[in-house]
Amino acid sequence: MNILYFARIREHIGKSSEEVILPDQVTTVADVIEYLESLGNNYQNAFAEPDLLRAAVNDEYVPLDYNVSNADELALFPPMTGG
Amino acid sequence: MNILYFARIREHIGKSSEEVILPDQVTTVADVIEYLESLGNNYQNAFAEPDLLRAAVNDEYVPLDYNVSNADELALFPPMTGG
Amino acid sequence: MYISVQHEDFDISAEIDRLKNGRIDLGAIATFTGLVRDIHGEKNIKKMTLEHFPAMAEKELAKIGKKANDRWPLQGLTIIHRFGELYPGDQIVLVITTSHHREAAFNAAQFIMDWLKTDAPFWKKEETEAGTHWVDAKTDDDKKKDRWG
Amino acid sequence: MYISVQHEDFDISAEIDRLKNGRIDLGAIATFTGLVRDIHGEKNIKKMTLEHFPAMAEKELAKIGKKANDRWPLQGLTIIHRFGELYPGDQIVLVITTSHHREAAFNAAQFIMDWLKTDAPFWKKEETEAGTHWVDAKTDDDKKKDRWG
Repeated sequence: MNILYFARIREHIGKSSEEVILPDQVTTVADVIEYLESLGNNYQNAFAEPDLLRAAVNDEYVPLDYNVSNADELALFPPMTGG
Repeated sequence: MNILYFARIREHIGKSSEEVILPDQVTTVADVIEYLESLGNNYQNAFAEPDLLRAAVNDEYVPLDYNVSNADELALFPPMTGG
Repeated sequence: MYISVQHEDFDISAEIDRLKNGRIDLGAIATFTGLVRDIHGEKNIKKMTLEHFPAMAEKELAKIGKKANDRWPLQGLTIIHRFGELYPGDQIVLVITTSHHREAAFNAAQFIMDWLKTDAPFWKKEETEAGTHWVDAKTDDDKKKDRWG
Repeated sequence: MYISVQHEDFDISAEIDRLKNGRIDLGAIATFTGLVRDIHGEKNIKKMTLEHFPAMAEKELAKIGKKANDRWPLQGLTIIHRFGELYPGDQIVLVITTSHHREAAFNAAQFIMDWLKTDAPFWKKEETEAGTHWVDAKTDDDKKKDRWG
């Protein structure tokens, strides 16, 4: 799965995108986040505040319980501050 | 008293201003209008719809029961359509 | 507060620049422009003539601006109202408000427009193929003004 | 509907002209411009960097524009959002709405701004004397959006 990171989350993780092979038990965005947290402190810091986490799958905003597969592109970012 | 007319009222009366000597019994704007109506049909037509009549004395909007004297400048006009 | 009653057209960017005057502490700028439309009801407008009360017009615009200024935390405002002969597509009126807060800027601009409709001493006359007529004041406009309390 | 996500600055009069496109049937034009302020809280802003999600940004602005268009009788609308490094006094965002009715133009512009604050995929980072920090989303902005139902 291709994953994009933006803003504070990108900075914590230290990259703006990466390719990740999802383990079989991962079915939702929340599962992906939990899996990423197992990869290191930088991910744990990035996702430390679940309230400040937003996601998009294939360029559409989705809730964290949205189902994903390796074929999807996931984006993770904090609440937007546009306008 | 100097009286100014605007818009539809100016057109009915046929002039944009005139000097009028008020009779003694005239004390309010409404009295002035009543007096003017005695001067001819053009005035009666101008003031035929009291709901569509507004006044200013010395460049301030006033209600029709406002007191006036010969020293004041009165303006009479229909409801505004600015903006 | 910049108030102008003029026949000349105005340029919105130039008026915003005048209001900003190089300041960098402005967060939000709202503008409203009223234009002469080519059709009113079902009649084609050929010309719109705006008559005004010269001695009162700028003063009344300033009063309306002051009311808005007293009510919202504005950093500046502009009201320009044209008079004379205008044609479809022409600009009639411009309101610009600026504030730290977008809501204040929006509300103040809308408030000023609502007041201009009923309290600015201007009268619109339309020329159509069927002749000329004075535009009637809308009771709806009184209601819009009155909602501000 | 004209949507643009760009680094370049914009000129409000030129954007209004683009939207008008010579039409003479427009009655009311509302605009809103958001600017970088020199102070946020008590800190002096030296620079504001706007990060964005390129693949989604224009699409999300268009969705917000469509929501406004579905809700009010608009004759046209423009949304321009800048990204990249900006400085105090710089323009960030422009919304233009046009309608026969001033209320529709005002409400649609305000609605679009409220939605942009929470749904446009942009993130603001401020650089002050004390260092750089990401601007926090305001829960207040969610409420402003939610009031539109």
